[in-house]
Amino acid sequence: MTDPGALLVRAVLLIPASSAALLALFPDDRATGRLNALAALLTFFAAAGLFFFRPAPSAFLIVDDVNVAFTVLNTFVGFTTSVFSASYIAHELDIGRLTPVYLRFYHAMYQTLMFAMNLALLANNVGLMWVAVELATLTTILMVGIYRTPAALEAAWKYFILGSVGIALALFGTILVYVAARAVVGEGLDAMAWNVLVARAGSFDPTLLNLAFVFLLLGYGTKVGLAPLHAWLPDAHAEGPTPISAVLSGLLLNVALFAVLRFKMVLSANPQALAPGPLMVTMGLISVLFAAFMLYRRHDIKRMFAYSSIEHMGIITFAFGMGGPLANFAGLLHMTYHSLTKSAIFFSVGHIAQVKGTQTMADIRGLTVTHPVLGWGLVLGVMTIVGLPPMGIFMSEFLIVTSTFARQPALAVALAAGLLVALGALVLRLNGLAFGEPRGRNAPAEASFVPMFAHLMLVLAAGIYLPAPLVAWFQHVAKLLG
Amino acid sequence: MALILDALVQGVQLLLVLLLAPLLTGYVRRVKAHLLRRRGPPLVQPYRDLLKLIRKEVVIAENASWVFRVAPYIIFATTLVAASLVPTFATGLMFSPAADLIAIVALLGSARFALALAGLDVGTSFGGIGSSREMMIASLAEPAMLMIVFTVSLLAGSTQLSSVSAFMQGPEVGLRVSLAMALVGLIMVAIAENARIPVDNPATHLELTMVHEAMILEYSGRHLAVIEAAASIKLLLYLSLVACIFAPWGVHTAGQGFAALAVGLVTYVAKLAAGGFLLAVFETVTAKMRVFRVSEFLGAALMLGLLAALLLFVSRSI
Amino acid sequence: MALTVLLSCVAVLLATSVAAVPAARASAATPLVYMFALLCSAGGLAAAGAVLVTGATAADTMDLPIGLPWLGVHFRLDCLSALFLVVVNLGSLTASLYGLGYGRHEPAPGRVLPFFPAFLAGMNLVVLADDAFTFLLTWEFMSLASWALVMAHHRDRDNARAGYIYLLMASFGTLSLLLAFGLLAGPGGDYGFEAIRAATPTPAVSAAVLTLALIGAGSKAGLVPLHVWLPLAHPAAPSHVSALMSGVMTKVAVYGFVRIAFDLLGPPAWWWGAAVLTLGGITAVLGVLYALMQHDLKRLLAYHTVENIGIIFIGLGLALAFRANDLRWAAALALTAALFHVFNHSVFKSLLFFGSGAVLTATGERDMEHLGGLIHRMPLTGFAFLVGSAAISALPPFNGFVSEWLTFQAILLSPSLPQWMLKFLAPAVGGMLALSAALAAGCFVKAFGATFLGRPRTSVAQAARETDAFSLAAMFVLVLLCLIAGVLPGYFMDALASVTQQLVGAQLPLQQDLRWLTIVPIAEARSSYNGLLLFLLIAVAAWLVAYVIHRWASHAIRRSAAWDCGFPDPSPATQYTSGSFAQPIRRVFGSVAFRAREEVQMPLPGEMHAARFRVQLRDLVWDAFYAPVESAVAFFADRLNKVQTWTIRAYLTMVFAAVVVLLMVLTVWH
Amino acid sequence: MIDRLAFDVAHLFAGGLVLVSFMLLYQDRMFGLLNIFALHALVVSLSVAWQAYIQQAPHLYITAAIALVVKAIIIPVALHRIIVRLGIHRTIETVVGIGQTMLAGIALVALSILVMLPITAQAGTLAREDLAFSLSVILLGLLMMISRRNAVSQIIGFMSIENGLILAATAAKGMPLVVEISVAFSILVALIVIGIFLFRIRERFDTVDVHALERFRGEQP
Repeated sequence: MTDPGALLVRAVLLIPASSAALLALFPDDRATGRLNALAALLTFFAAAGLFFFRPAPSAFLIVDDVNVAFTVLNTFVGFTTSVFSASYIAHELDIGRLTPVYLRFYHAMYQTLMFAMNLALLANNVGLMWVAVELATLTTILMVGIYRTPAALEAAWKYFILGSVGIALALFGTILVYVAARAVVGEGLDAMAWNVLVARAGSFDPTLLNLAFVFLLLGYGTKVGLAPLHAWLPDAHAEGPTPISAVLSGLLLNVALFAVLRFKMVLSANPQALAPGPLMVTMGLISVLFAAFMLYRRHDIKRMFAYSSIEHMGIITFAFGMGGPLANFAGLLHMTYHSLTKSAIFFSVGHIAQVKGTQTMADIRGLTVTHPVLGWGLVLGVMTIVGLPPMGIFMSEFLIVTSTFARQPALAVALAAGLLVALGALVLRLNGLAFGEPRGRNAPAEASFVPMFAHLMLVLAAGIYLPAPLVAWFQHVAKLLG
Repeated sequence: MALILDALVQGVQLLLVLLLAPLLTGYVRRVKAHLLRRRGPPLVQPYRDLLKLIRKEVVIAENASWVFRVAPYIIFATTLVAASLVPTFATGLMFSPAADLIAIVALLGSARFALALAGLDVGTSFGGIGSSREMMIASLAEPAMLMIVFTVSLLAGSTQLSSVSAFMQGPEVGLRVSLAMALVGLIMVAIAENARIPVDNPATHLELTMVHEAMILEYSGRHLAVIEAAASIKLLLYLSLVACIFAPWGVHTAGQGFAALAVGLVTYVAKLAAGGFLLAVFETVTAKMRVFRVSEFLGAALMLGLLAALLLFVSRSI
Repeated sequence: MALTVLLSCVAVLLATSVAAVPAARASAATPLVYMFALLCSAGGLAAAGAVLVTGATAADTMDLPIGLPWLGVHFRLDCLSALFLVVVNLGSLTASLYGLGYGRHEPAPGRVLPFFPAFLAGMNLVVLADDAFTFLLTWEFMSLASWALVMAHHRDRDNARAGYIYLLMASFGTLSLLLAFGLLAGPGGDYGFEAIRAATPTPAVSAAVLTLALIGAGSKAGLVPLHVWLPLAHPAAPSHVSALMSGVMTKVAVYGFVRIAFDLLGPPAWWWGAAVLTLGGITAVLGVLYALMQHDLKRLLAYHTVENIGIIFIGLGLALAFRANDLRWAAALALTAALFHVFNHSVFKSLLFFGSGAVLTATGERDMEHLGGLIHRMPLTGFAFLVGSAAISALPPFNGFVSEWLTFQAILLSPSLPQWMLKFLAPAVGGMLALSAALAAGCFVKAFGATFLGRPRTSVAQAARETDAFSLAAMFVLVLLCLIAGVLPGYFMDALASVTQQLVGAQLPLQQDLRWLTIVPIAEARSSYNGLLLFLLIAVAAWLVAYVIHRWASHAIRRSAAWDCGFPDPSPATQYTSGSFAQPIRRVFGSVAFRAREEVQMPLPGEMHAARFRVQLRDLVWDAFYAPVESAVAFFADRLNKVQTWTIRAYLTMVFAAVVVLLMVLTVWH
Repeated sequence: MIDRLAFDVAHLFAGGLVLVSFMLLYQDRMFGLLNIFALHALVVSLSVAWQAYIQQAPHLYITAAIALVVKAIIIPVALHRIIVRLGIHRTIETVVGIGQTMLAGIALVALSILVMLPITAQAGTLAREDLAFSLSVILLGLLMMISRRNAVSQIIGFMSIENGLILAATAAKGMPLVVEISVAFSILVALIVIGIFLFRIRERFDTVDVHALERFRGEQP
């Protein structure tokens, strides 16, 4: 056991798992928040180590260009969110929305979720990944319902039903992939290992692969929140604790999409299989347009940004559906930027909801006057999410639209229209939230804004300069994605 | 030598314009009076008026600003400069490269701008009426004028008046429908610009009719004199413009001798007489129209100009 | 070298804006920020001006390893960008100078100071960008910075709406430019301008690109019907920013169009010229008509920006048409006219906005119906505004006239075009140009008269005081420029020679060594103009007359009440207002252009209430293009919103349907 | 010879499962539904056991056992008691008539067979047939979920989907992790459904009719 990479991988998985158990038993309800952040920080360090030491792929775990960046991103956002959640949850405790027992439960679940997501990212085995995604779903279901208000329970119930059906479909797809692989690779774990699948997919039975991809797209697509499978997403974001909304939008959606991507690689490695592009493009475009119009009639601020997440997942799916080095690269970039930006937005939204005591946008006005830092943070976040420069999302959207327009003008125009409609809605609401005569109660915001601005600054920096190794990985992955 | 001659001609032209203008006004009034079976004032009456006004003291409203006091001189100067650039009895004037037809129109525009501002300066209702109507008229008269300029200069291949009149004397200009239209249009514009009947009546202070008079209502003494002089120069300018474009006969062109100059002078005065007479006749036989029908009148002029410009291509491709 | 200077100026500007974020509250922040901006734009002006005057043919380039990884950020400084950099930095210079004084009255400096330098930097960068990504990045950055400035006074509901529409239209424009560059770059995605120049697009592609560029750049420049945001946003910003947006940012948009249409896009087709020409003519006339209907001073100025953009595009359209027929010297003339007008408009429009800003600070009013008589209390501002008005009304001897005169000369060359459509179109557009010029004169008589002349209509106008020295300095710099560019146009035209050489491969004959500085664009016998001579003649004549009369006749003056034809009325309400001034013109044009309807309610005999007069104007452009979009979005939003309240079973049904449909697709596939 | 027999028996069980799914679809009384679901689970466990036998894969017996114990016994009983305790009325509210539902079900079966047909024999005929059957079981379960109005029948529909999955998983010869997956699934259903949700929901609403929950959907105008 001398390979440092293997150690790091174990660390990335075991730190959250063990700290989950620890936090479940930890008595002091104040320190748990900090402990939670600490655990997340350690996980992040371990994951960052993977940049430098890469273990050889085992039967169950793998670290390659595809997942290394996402793992680090995942642990990083996990850490910042835990910092945010520490102050957020403390406030929830003060106003008595949560009892200490539930708080303990919450932190345990948080770490479990981190464990599940890391596992899903690092899994080298389709079955294992499926189990991990399912576990992640379960934990989030529990957290969404944690306030136990009727609305929260209803949201969790909806999430549960739709999520489980999605899980079932994904499992069937996974089984089909195995059946396809078994005929070539032979029985056993190899027939479920990524590296093997991608390597040998050329000789799989195309029909099975197609069928499998349909189920996987729908199954994991439900988790991604693509319309028309999105229904659980807005309510889950709106009713759960804000840190969970941040993790949902910023990470869980990415993880699900990541699963879809893995399978897309397998498919695109097989010449006879149908090109998955058209399906993904269609679903992506539907999601973008649908979400864009849904944004206009929102009253609840968190639900609105949830819809914006649907829109962006649509954009990303669209990009990968278009394929080609440019679009794929852009899609990967967009995944990264979106998870950073959207979680930052949810951080600010969480603070806003706490200082204003409401999530109804009609009661929130003139934030830049009453809470300059918070207000301008929100402005910056929204400007980023609608794709205005110099923030990173502009770069990815630039690449997606231009590269599409050269090949499929009609699609690009439709996408651009969707982007514009969404921008219209978000900026319209932003005008009301951040500007104008202040309205509603304004308690001073005591929480720390470091995580929010850290994310935004990262996106800003990435919009101007991308580190070379990241580019190299993404370009390699883009090639694999075909 | 040539330079001196040019300077001389230019100077003569300047003085001529300055001196003839009031005479022309007086002449037109006189003819009109005769047509109405009145004796009418003597020809030199305008000069007398000017001198009398110049000697009088000026009465200015309390809240008149410097604009009000400067405007008359600006108006006079711009009009005079414009007039001195229109070939009267000789082309190829020294200063003619300074401004072509378009620039001359624009110069008159500057004069009007100053006049309209002066009308607004005191802040009386009448001044406002005058200015706003003047600008409305101008907003149609100027484009009409420019379309005519287009027609002529598209034909002559130049906006330089000397070249234009030279071309008009030349053989290749035949009888053209465009030119006829341009002429009619130019006359209509001239009528409007000089506040003559039927657009405006230079001899009344009735609110319904007055445009030009309303603007200068507050003026008195030397200011009024300068403005009146500018008005008469403007009239002269338009007549000589018509003459130099559409009746360029006998105009002295550069390089001809003094005899030609004399001929030019004589023919020029003759043209003025004829023009003035026609104007007087026209004014006596037509009635003043409502202010808001002026737009139709000038709209017609604009259409004529545009048609003339377009018909050029049809009649013969250039 | 020059490029290095420019970029370092930009860097300083950006640093300033970052530094201004925390420092904005401090009282010293305002002068410091504007001072830095002033110095940077001075540096930029010097550098760009040097390039332009020397007419350096070898473009100066620089690459930075940021932005798109495999592309990097490319900057390039050629004659075209140098020209526009001169415009940009001149505007920035005067605006910063003005800001030194005007900024002191800013209620919320925290919302202006950080964004002002960023805005300047953005405009500089757009002009310098040498690849599609950098261009669009900086382009949108510029929009974003100006949006923030528009939102500076956000408590006013109209401003918030203005900012919203502005950002929406800006993004719309950027998206269409995005698509244009997408077409130019091709699926390979080589976004460098070098590669784009090298490529030869098919006619269909280049037509599409031109249309998209026209939409994208036009929406920023304010071409009708994409202008709606402009008269809302420009007045909403602080006045020196309005000056920048109107005078300079629209020019950056023009630059974008010129760069694409003349430089990147290869040889044009003749109908491009026709299209641009028509758009320009319509824009010019509609812009000035809209302006005439306004009584908000700054909005009036904004609409005049629309008009002047139209004039500029007329010149560009002619240049395209001539170039398409390979009449290079004619194209050079038209292009010179357009670019010279770009410069001129930036000068006098900034001047006018500064004037309106001075009025705003002195009275707190933008509505001309509440002003009047200011020339007595603000004589210097009044004088500056008067010069600006004369210049924008294209009156000799000021600069506005020269560029319009050149445009007319270019139009007069249209017979040499082979296409009949252009033959007919050009004179018609000439008529429109003349109409807009005449209407502009009327409009500025109204604006100046209602604001500065007559008697004060309100107590605030009564109590106005002359503005501060910095603002006046900024204004008088521009006044001088208006005059100099008017009387010595030759030098300016020669400065444009290198640009026309670069874009259409020809240039006008050198002007500055002609006799008496006359300008002769084509030939002596054809047309010539000498602003200097005219100016001197007018001055001398006026002075002479005045002197003679005062010397030998009378110079006595008596002040007394106004005569007003015998029945003067002391109430200032009896003066002509801007609305009543415009009434005759509204009667003539309004019924067509705005469906103008006037309602008069006269009290019957014995009724005590006052008579009422109401005018209804409808913005047909909005009704035709924007209202439908608005309602369509609302329609879809409402319809789709029902999905939010479905039952879980319904959602499951959707999932089920998706599964079944996809499976069917699969079966069909085989 | 043994292969032939093995094939037929497996085929028999799979087909039987589809048949029972139809019975579930047909059933409109609560307790009947529970009993038939128990039968459904029984058939699954038998088929899994048979697969374990013919594949000589002993670990599959665990799966079979789980299916038998949890789904054929515990859950039906639990649900039975819940129904009694909550007084949920005994007839099931259907959205569309039973008849149409059955027709739709037949169409679904046809569709799933159509989809599976083009699979090459390379993947193994047994797998193909079983996949076709399990796909139809899954689709039928989905159909049941959307054509019933109350939570219990929706859960049962979901569990029948799960049975179909287990059928597929075991049919895929030598698939690893089948046991783990089935365990995970049983946990999913058992723990979440009965444990937390019904408990909480009773605490909140006194009924598990989905309608009651839908009062609280967000963004009500």
